[in-house]
Amino acid sequence: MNLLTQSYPDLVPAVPELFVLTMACIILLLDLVLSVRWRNASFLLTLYTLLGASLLTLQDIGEAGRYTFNGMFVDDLLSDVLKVGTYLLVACVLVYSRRYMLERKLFRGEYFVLVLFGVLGMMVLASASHMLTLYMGLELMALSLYTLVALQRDSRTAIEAAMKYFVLGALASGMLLYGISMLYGVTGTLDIAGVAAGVRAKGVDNLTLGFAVVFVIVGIGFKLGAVPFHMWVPDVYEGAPTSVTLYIATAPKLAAFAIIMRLLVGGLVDMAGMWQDMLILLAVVSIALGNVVAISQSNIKRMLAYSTIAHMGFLLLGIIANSENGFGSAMFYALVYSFMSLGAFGVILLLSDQGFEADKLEDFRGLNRRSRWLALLMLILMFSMAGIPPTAGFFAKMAVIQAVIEAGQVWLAVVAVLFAVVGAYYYLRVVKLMYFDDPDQQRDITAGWDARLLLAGNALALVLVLPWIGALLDLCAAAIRAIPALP
Amino acid sequence: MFDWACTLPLAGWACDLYAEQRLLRIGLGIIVLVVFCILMVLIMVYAERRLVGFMQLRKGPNRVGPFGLLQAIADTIKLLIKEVIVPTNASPILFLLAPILVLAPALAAWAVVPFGDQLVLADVDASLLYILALASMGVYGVIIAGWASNSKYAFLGAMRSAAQIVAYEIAMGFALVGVLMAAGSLNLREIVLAQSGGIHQWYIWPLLPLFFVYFIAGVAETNRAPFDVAEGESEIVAGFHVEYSGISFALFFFAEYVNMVMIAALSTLMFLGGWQSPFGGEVTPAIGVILFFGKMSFFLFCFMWFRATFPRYRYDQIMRLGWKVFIPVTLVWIGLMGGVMFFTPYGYVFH
Amino acid sequence: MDLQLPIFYFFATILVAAASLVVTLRNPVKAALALVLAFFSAACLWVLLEAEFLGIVLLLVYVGAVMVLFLFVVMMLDINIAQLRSGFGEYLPIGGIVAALMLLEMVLVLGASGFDLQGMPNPAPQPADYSNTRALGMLVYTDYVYPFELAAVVLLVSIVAAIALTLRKRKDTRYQNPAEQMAVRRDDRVRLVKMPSEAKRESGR
Amino acid sequence: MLDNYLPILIFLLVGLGVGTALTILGRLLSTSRPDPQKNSPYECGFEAFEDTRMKFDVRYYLVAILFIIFDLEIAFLFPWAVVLEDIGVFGFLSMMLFLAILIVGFIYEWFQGALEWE
Repeated sequence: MNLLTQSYPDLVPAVPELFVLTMACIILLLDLVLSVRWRNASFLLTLYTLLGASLLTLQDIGEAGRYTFNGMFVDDLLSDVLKVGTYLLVACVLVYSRRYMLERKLFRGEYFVLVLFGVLGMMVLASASHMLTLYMGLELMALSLYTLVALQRDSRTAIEAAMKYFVLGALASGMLLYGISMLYGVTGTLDIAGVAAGVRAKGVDNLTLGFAVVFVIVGIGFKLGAVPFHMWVPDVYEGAPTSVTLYIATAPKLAAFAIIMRLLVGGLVDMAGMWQDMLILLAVVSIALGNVVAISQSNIKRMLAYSTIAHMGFLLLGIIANSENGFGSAMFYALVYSFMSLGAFGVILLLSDQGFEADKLEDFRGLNRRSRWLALLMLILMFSMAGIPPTAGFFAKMAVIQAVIEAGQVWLAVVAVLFAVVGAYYYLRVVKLMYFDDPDQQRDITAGWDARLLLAGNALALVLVLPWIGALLDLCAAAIRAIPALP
Repeated sequence: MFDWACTLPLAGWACDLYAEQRLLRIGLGIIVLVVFCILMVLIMVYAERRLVGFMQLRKGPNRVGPFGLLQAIADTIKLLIKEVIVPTNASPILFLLAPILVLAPALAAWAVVPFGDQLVLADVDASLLYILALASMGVYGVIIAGWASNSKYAFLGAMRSAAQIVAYEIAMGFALVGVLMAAGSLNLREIVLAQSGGIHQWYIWPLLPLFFVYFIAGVAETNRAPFDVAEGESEIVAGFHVEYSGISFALFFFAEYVNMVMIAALSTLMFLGGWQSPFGGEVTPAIGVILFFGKMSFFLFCFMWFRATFPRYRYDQIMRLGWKVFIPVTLVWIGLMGGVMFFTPYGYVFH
Repeated sequence: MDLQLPIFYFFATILVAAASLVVTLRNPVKAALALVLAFFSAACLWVLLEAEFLGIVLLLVYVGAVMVLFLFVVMMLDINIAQLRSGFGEYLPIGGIVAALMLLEMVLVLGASGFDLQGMPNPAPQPADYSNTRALGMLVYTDYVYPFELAAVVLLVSIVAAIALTLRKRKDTRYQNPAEQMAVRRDDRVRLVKMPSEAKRESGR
Repeated sequence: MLDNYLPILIFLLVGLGVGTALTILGRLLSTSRPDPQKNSPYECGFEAFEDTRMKFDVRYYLVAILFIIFDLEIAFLFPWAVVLEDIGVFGFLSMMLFLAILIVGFIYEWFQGALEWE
C-alpha cells in the first residue's frame, strides 16, 4: 500500500462496466436535447449499449478469474455468464415493453437510463469480491428499481407499490448491512476471501458469526422474496407498470443469485451447516405458500408473483445441497426461471393495449381463438413453469431435486415435488382458459412484429434448448468452480 | 482543602486536571473568548449605526455618553428589563429554547479560532470542518423560532432561511475545497501558516473567485443584507423573530453579530493570512493579534457597507446566483487548480 | 484518561433518551427535533472514538442538511397526529417483542467472545497531531477508488430519480417570473402615437 | 487527540449555559403583564383566521433533495483536498471522474429546469 508508487488499477476486466456507465451518461444527456420524435434514438442506443457490453464481456469469457481495484472486483466465468444473461434479459425486456411504454407516455429518457443503471448495479453485484462493492451494487440496482416502479406518477397503485418496495427494500439492505458489519467485526476485513479465511480461523461456533449469518440470510430472503420475507412481491408485481414488473421479475433474480454465491458461498461456506438449516425453512415455506396461494389469484400478475416465490424456493433447494452440483443446478434454475418469467410477462405485455391491461386471468379466456400462435407460446411457457417435460423448466427442477437427493435430503425432495404438482394446477388453469373457454372479447392484438418474433424465440428456446441442456449445466458448474472458497 | 473530594468516584479526573491547571486554563480561555464576543458585538452595534448613519447622511446615535458611545450598553439594559412575551399559541419551551440554540454554537465555534500561532483554545485537526458544522446547526434556532412562534410571518421567515442554506451552502463548501487544496490541511492554524511569507502568499490572489464566492455566501449565511430574506422587515416584518422581545430577542441579535465576526475572522484566516504580516517575517503575538483585528475590521466594514448600499435580493435571484453562477464557477476553479498543480510547472502559484 | 468514560455515558444516555423520545413524542416536529439531538449525541460518540472526520460530517450532512429539510417536510405536511397515533397501542405488543428480541440478540452478540474486551482491546490513543481526515483521504481515493466511483453513480441515480419523480411541468399553475417583469421596458407596454392635433370642439357652455 | 476536544465540549456547555442564564436573568428582571391582545400572534392587526402550517409546492422538496446530494459530494471533497499532494495524479483523476459523473447529473438538472425557482 505504498502510496507514492500507487499503481493504476487494471481497467481491462471492468471495461463492460465502464462502457455501460459511459453510455448511460451519454443517453441521459442526449435525451435532454433530443425532441420527442427522436426518442427512438435513445431506445436503440440502449439496445446497442447492451449489445456492446455483451461483446465486451464475451471477449474474455473463457479466461481465469482476474482481480482488479485492489481485489474488490473480479472478472470470472460466474460473473461473465450472469452478466451476459442479464444483458440478454434486459434487451428482451426493452423490446417487449416498447409499445406498452409508448402508449402510457413512459417512453422517456429516464426510463432507459434507469434501466441501464439497474443493469450496471447487477453487473457490479455479479463481479463483487468485496462486501463494500457488493453493497454498492445492491443499492445501485435497488435504487433504480424503486424509481422505475414509481415512474408512472399518476397511478396510485404504482406509487403504493413503489413505497412498499422501497421501505421493505431499505429494511432488507439495512439487515444485510448489519450482518456485514458483524462479519467485519469478527474477521476484521471486508474482502470476501478474507472473510472466508477469518471465519475458518475463528471457528464456526462463534456466536457473533451465527448472528451475522442470520442477518445476511434475512437480507437475502427479502431480496429473493422468499417466505416469510415475501410480502412485497405480489403488491409490487401487481402495482408496477407491467413493463417494469417484467424487468423486476427477470434480471434481478440473477443478481440475487450472485449475492448468494458471492457472500453466502464465497465468504461463509464454512458456516454452511448453519445457513443450510435456515434456507431449508425458507425454501419449504416458500414452495408451499407460493404454490398454494397462487391458486386463489384472479390477477395473473399476482399469480405469477406467487409463482415467483415458489420458484425462488426451488432455487434455494440447489443452494441447500451445498455442493458444486447443487450450486450449478441453482444457477441453471435461476437462468431458466428468468427466461420463463420473461416470456410469461412478455405475453401479458403483448396482449395489453392502449388503456387496457391484460392482467386478469379472464383476459386469457379463449386466447386460442384470437391468436393461435400466442396461445401456443403461452402454453409452452406455462408447461415450462409447471415443470412438465420436455421443457427446460422440467430439467431445471430435476437438476435441483437431484442435487438435494444427492445431499441426502430426500424428504425435502419429496415435499418439493408434491407442491410442484399442486402448482401445476394453476399453470394448467391458464392453459384451460386459453384453449377450452370462449373469448370474452374480440380485441385485436396490436403487438409489433419485433416483439412477437422475439417472444416466439424466447418461448421456443425453452423447448429447443433440449439438446444443449447438458452443456448448459456443465457451463454453470464450471462457473461455480470459479469461486475460490469452494473446496 | 479539596483533597477529600478526590477520593469520590468519578471525581478523580477533576482533581488531576486541577492539579495540572488545565481546567483553569480552559476556563480562562473561555472567559476571554466570551468577553471578546460581547465586546465585539457592543462595538459593532455602535459602529454600524454610526457608519450607516454617516453613509445615509444621518447622525446616528449621539446622545448616550460622549458621541453616543454608551448607546449599546443602554440598549442592552433596556432589552434585559423588557418583558418577554410568549404568544398564546406558541410552544413555550421551544420558544424560549430557540435563541439559546442559536447562541451556543455561535459562541462555541470560537474555541478553534487561532488568534496567533499559539493563541488558540482547542487546536483540533479538523477545526474548519468543526466551524462549518456548528454554523449549520445555527439554523435550527431559526427554524425552531419560526415554528414555535406559531405565527405566519415567523414561519415564512424560517422557511426562507432554509431556502437560503439550500442556495448557498454548496457554493460555500466548494469554495472552501479550493482553500484546502492549496493548504493541504483542515486545521486553521496550518492554513494560516501555509500563507506565510508576505502579502503575495495570501490565498486571496490565487483563489480570488473562491474568495468572492465564500464571502458572499458568508454574508448570506449570517442573514445579512442584501440576503436578509429570512428577516426582510419590509416584506415579512421581522421574519422568524417577529414574536420575540426582551432578552430572547437580544440573544438572536447577539448571535447574529457574533456570527458576522466569525465570518470576518474566517475570511481573514483563509484568504488574508490571519495574524501574519503583509511584509513577511515573524511578528510578535501582540502585533499578530493587532494585524488579525485590522484585517477582520475590513470585512466587518464590508458587512455594514453592503447593508447601507444594496437593496435586498429577490428569492429567485438568490437561487439562480447560488446554483447557476457560484457552483459552476467554483467547480471550474477547482478543476483548474488541480490541473495546474499536477500537469503544469506552475503549481506553486496555488501554494 | 478516565474522563472518557463519564463523557461516554453522558452522551450515550442522551442518545438513548432522545431516541426513545423520537418514537414516543406525540408531536412529529418535536419527534424530529429529538432525532436531531440523537444524531448530535451520536456524532459526539464518534468523535470520542477518534473518528473525528466522520463525527463532524455526521453533523454537517445529517444534522445540518438532511434533518433541516426533513423537519420542514414534517412541519409543512398537515399530519393528523391522532390518526397517526391510533395504531401505536395496537402494534405495541409485537413491536415490543421484536425490540426485546433485538436487545437480547445484541446482548448475546456483544457479550460473545468476538466482542469481549480481551478479543478487542482498546487501540492506543492517537497522538495530538493525528489527522483522521488525512488517514481517510489516503485510502478512499486510491485503494477504495472503485466503491468511491460507485458512490458517484448512486448519487447520479438519485438525482435522476428525484427529478423524474417530482419535477412536473404544470400548465395549470399561474406563476410570475419576476425577472421578466423587471426586464419590461417602456416600449413593450406603451406605444406612443403621433397624432395631428385637432381643434377642440367647444361645447355649448 | 481527544484532549483537544475537551475545551470544545466545555465551551459548548458554557455556550448553552450563557444563553440559559441570560434568559432566566431576563425573566427575573423584566416585568410580566400578560394581555390577550399582546399575546396574540402578530398578524398586521387582524385576527389570525387560518392555521399557520400550510402545504408547499413539491418543487421546494426537489431543490432540497438536490441540495443534500451535493452536500454529500462536498463531504467527499474535503478529505480529498487535504491529501491531494500525497495521493498524486491518480487521486486527482479519481476525483475528476467522480465530479464528471456528478456534473452529468448537474447538467441534467439544469436542462430539465429543476433549478428554476418559479
